Amino acid sequence: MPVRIQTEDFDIGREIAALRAANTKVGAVASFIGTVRDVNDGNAVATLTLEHYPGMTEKALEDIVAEARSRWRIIDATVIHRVGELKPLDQIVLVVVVGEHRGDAFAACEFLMDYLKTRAPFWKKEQTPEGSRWVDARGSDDIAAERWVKPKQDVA
Amino acid sequence: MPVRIQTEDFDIGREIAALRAANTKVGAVASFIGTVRDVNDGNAVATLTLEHYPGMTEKALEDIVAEARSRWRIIDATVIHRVGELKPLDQIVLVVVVGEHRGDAFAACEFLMDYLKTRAPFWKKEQTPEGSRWVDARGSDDIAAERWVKPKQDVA
Amino acid sequence: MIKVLYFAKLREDLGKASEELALPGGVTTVAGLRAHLMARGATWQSALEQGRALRVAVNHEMAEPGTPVHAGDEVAFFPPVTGG
Amino acid sequence: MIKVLYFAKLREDLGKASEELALPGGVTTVAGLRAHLMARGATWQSALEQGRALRVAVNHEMAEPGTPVHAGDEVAFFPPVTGG
Repeated sequence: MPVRIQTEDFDIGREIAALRAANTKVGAVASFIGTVRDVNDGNAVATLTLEHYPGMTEKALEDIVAEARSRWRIIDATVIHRVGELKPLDQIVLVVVVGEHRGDAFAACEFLMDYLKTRAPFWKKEQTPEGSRWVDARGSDDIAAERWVKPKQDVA
Repeated sequence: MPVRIQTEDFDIGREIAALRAANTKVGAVASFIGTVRDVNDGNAVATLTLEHYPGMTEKALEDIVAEARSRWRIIDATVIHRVGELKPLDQIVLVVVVGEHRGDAFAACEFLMDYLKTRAPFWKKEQTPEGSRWVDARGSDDIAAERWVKPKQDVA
Repeated sequence: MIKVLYFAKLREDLGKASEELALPGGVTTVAGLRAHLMARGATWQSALEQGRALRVAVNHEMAEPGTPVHAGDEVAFFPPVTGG
Repeated sequence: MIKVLYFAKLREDLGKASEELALPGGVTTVAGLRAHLMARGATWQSALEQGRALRVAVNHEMAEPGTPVHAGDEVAFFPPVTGG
């Protein structure tokens, strides 16, 4: 399964090994891990709670992976996103893309993260010493995702 | 040490953990592994021998890491390149970049690989059933590296 | 009947995670359903009147104000996503 | 004296990994040293006459034909790199 939503932690080495074992043509492995920082907007973060929309989340991530496969020459990909309670320094998200060559693997990996950030239904709530608050969406994430939008084709 | 040339294999999980342990501000970990494919230009590859230029290799890689640090807002980076005899499916090269945000980490990681491919003094020789041959440099690697060349600044 | 879901801050503001309701007469789109829910009172009015900061999905696909809503659909209202 | 190194296919073609030699009279640049080495005979001529497919480093830095060469320098000749 290329897409997993789980409360448990993940191991990048094991996930890369699984993708590589399935295909000996792999020459390039691009990956990304997002982690909980211990400071956000200047406030110390005690814990983070990740809520999601079961059913839609899996579909959204599978659609994003299918889109990456259609745009770049890649061999396979894994996306893991954790939900529930997380602490500072915990891992949140993992994207691994394997391909024959590095250019397509890098592009697809960055695309998956940018689209996941703006299209997959996850929400973060921070618990700080001053109380809890929902994390605001970042304009920079919308800008990052916009880069990948293809110009609309004219239909003749 | 951010740059290592070694005959031994490496463990991406351990390298990421070391970089993260050194800095709690990390929110983004971008990484790349290059591996030995079992086919190159249509020929089965038995083993690969990696030669390098001791002394210059370390300097070239350190210069590339310093250049990445000057261009992007990253926290730290590790580059490991293996030399000596390698078999199909072996890992060859690892680049890990940690930063606060993913855009800079991704860009620096891809830049490090592109520059390493064209500027670090390593040479690959393949042993195939038909004999051994030095691997030709790829024009696509020069093109990939060219993307990062800044236009020369006019000095007023 | 349709199923309506609320997530994150919206769920907290409304004190409700989901409900089933008969598709109200005259409601044929996302915009129509939103207007119908806002008419429930001040809490609903302010929670759903967040302008562009509100997102809607119909049957697990991101939707627009003009997206049709039919009996049997699952419609979800939520704030902009913040995963990753 | 200067130290001259040869790598990869060039090392094999020349049958030599390194040598120390007195900086030849009149040689002040990479291009001058290359011409001096090519004058050693057919093997050297063909190995070093690979046009742009030859790379040169002086003291561990990539060099151009016009890069100066001084006594005490380490000069390396090699094919385009193929690591990564």
